[in-house]
Amino acid sequence: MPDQSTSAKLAPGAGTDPVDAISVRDVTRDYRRPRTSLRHPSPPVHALRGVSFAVPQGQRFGIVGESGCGKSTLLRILAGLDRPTSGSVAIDGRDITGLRERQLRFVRERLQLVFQDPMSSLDPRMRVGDIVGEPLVAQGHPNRRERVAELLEAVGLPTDVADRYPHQFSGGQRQRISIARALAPRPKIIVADEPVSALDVSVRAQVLNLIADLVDELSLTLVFVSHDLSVVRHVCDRVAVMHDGQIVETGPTEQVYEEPQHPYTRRLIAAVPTLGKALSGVSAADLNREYRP
Amino acid sequence: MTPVPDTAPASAQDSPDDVLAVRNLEVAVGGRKLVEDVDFTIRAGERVGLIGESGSGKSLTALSIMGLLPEDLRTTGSVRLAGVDHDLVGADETRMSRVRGKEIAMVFQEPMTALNPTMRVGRQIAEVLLIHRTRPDRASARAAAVELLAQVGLPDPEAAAHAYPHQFSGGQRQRVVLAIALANDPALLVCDEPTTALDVTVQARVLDLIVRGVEDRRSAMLFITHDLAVVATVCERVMVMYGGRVVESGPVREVFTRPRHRYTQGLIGASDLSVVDDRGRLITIGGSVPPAGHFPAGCVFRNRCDSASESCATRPDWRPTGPDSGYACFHPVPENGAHRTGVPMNQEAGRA
Amino acid sequence: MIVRLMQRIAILLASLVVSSVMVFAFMAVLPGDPARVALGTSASDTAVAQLREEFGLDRPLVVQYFNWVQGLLTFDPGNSYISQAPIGPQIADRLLVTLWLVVTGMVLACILAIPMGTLMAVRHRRPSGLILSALSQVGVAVPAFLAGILLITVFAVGLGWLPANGWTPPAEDPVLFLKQLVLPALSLGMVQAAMLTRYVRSAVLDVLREDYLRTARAKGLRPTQALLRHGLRNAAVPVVTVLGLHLATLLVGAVVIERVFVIPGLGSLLLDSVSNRDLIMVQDVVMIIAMAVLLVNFLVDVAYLVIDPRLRVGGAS
Amino acid sequence: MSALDTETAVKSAVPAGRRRRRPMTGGLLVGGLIVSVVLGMALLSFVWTPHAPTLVNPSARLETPSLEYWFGTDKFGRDVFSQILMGSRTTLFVGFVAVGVAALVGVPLGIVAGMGSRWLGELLMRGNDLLLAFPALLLAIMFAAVYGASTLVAMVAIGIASIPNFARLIRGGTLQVMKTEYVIAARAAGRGPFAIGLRHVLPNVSSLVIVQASVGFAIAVLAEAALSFLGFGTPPPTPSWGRMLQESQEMLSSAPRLAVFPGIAIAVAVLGFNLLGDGLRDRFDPKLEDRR
Repeated sequence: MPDQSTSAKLAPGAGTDPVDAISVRDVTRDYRRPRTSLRHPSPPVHALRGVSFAVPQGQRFGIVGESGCGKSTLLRILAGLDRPTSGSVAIDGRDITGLRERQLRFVRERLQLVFQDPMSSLDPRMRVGDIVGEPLVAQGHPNRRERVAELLEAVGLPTDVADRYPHQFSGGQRQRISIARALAPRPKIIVADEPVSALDVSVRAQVLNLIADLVDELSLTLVFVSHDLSVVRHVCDRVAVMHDGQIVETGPTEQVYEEPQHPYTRRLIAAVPTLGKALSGVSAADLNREYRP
Repeated sequence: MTPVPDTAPASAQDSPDDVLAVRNLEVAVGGRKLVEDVDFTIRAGERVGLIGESGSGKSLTALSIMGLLPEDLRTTGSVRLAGVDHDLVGADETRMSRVRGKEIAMVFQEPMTALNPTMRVGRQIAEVLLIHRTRPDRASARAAAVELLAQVGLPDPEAAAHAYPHQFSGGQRQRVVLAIALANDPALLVCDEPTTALDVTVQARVLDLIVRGVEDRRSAMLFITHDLAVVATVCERVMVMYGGRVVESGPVREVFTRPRHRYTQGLIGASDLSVVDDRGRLITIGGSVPPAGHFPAGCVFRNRCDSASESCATRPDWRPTGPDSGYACFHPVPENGAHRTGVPMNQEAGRA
Repeated sequence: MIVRLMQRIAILLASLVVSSVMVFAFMAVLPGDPARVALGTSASDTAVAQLREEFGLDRPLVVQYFNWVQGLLTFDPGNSYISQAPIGPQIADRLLVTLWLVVTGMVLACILAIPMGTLMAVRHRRPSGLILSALSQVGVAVPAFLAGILLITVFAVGLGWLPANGWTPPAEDPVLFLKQLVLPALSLGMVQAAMLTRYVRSAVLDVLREDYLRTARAKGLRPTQALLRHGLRNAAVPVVTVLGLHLATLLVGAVVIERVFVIPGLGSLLLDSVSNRDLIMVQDVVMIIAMAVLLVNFLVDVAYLVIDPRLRVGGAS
Repeated sequence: MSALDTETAVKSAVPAGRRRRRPMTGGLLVGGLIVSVVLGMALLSFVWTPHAPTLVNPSARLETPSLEYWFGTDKFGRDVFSQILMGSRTTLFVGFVAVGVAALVGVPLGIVAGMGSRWLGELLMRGNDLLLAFPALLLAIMFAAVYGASTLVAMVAIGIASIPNFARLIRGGTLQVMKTEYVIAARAAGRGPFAIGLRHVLPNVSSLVIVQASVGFAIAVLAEAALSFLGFGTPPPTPSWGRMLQESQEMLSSAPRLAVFPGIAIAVAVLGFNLLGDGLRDRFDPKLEDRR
């Protein structure tokens, strides 16, 4: 298996950086399935199988993979919303794996999430101001109103939207609200789960620009999960390709795209249709054929 | 629902090659127009893309051609299909049912729910052959179903025919839906975002199967998607829809390299993530897509368009630039200025 | 499939055990001594003590519970405190009467409700559908005993076509049996049909919105054909659930209907036992009804396995 | 575009600000009207009835409807209209308490079962299903056998028997809410389960609670009528629609109208609550629609 070669590269830290923002060491996560046979228990589903990587402070780290590759599970574990079956995860050098909910408070302050679905990520019964301010309430922040106004402005929304309800906004605007909420507790790490997949093409670029600007201005560390390779290529410095619960390849974005090493990565990149490829005569049959350099 | 008499000049249509002729198609709900003035022709074996964002009316167009719109939506205009002696708009269910599945077939977006969960896959395919009596009996229909499953590349088609939909993945289910659609060698295959719900590698496979399927049968295809790259890969000709209207159409290469409508130009710019300005920012279109039925009067794009002027408050006429191409814009992208926004194809192609 | 079936059986058994404990415990905590209650306040202490011993009421509760369960399992639940007559045969006779009522009512309800509900769903936007829908709303609002009273007023008192009450076993006089069955079964069935119609309507409406029904039409099936071939089996799942749940309502409805039509069924037995303070009988009848409901729920679960292939192959999808 | 997207397209054709408010349907209007009338009758009975409802008047037995006795009198000479007015009070009272008991227990139960671990949820729901084996009438008869018949016993029994309806529905709603990303966001923001239950789950299932309360009211009215009819509900002399029906039964051949008035009262009240419930269900967010 080619992941042996990559896992060596993946070994986190090596002590050179001060502290990695995120460090994941040999994480596995198994799920039990309901029994279907009387004699044997069902084999567990291995959602993650020995995943290791590290994200230094300030990096834009992309995770690419198709549905069922384990990226959602990984993300939940990073955010302290799920526990690995084995292995460890450290945020800013602090191990979060055996911690109780109360002890996870520093994660809740330092790491925030942005979600895919602009419809389901905002509570329809809450006003925008309360949504954006929710992390502040949870952390007992004073001066909530000013902070909310500041945040709305930062994501390019007029401050008077605080009194409105989510259904009054378009998908792109909702995603801005979602980003404002994530920034509320002044996190140092943003984990974005397919943040532009549900958006119209004409709006997608706006949101991508906004994310890039904020990451720059606030010197955030970004973990960007997507199935869309071109989006990750635009956003990220470094990328990890996930397949079947494992990271099959990782490296600087351009390098992975220009010279993919793992056969899966090659197939993935070959399968992505682009305007340029199409106009130079690449057909559907070509996309389906495995990439051969 | 009364079919509007065909007003377009007869010379512009009805050439023997035409498989589908859509004229003045309009879809409305409660007096609000969701699709307006859609006019196009598809010739035998031709693959035409219909591209648009949410609320553009692209799916409504497809469903109105199939006659499958919800009851509260009203369709007017004319949709003629070669070999069918009546207009599809306003045709009753009995007449439409003879056309659907035989002359026109459709592949839907959501493969997970498109198949009956309580019926074996083989029977669902055989059914479409038996309804239209293209196979004489159950046994031969069943054999044909297995053959179709083999054609869409399902391993062990015999076993697949005997399985239920939930035993398949999304991509496999979409192949079953495709098998159903292709079963009677339709003259026209309508695909409504057939790969949007699928993973990239699976998408490549399904797209390949769709193209091969229609090529083998010399079927024409209307392919609806929001993905410019997919349409460019699969289709020969493309129509760009926005706000319920076709704003530009033409051969794929022409439209994507030398767009004339400002919306097309913006869309190509915004979807190309390899082009950034000197500050590293992507090209964007301002504002957001209005909800269906709430686009501005006049030019539907004028509230987001940098070039908009007062004249845009009236509706721009269609300006033909060729037999199948044209645009509707008062301030088109100048023909020689297109290189700034068109796709830098050499660069991009080289990379892939 | 087998695992699912075993799970269901285990749940059924557990439910039976828990519910029997509940019924027993409830009856055991009641204020006062059942023997005293049965004999009346004027009875002598020795008579009470004798009765207590006879029925094992002096033994520990756990022993009493197991004796009771054993009685139920061996179909020999002992004798009534009051009449001293054996309980088993009484319950069996009465149960048969009630089953006639309930099953006839249910069959009537299904015959009426399934086509009506489907029609209502298909025509839900047209006047005919709306009228049917309004009618069913009214039907739901009429309690079964009121329907019974109305039927008696019209067909027995007014027109004199059918007897107002009474019960004759079918073996004795089949014609009279049927005549006497019509009105009570109709009052149960009609009300049930009204409720069921609404569930069938909503289940069919849900199915009509499903993508696969659109696929079926895209294949060239007319809307009615598509519904019949692809819709009904899928709509059956929620309807079967409701059928199961409503059997409990129907059993209880029968209690009231038996009172209206003076029918010697399980309901009458229960009501009589309550007024006679024959608590052991009450306990047994309640348990029989609860068992019947649990058993039906179990059968509903099994019916799912037959209807829905997704449940048969565990874990997949 | 799936059917759902088409629907969204159609829905989004409605102006954005009004998207949530749909026009009043006929059912909702009629239901609301009937419920208000029943409520009005009950309130009225506190201050005014044409006659003392329990007054036995041997000189005015079985009077036909007249200006004096709008609905006539029963075999004891009591005024039927006054009894119907008073009966609405009993009916509403029983409904309120029964639905209150059911909601107070069922809603938290449903939320806990939906938010807790799968194991806990399954266990609670199994216990819940067990309650289904004891319908309201059976419970009430059991209670009455032990404690004697009373309004309280009827209310509590109906309430307990209605718990499963609430719990099941609310659990379904809760499971849906818990799957949404805004709940995950709240967890990531450091919100505890209690805050999530209170701030996110409860508001989002509240429409379900209201709908079920309305439907539960109808069930309670029916059950109370049946119990009183059997003599296990409100004991005499407090007027009750169900008992009025029972008393009318022996007079069916001579005075069928005695059955007609309470019968209509019951049916109309139940119809009102059902229409209200269904109307509200259609009006509220269709995403959390009742999944029976």
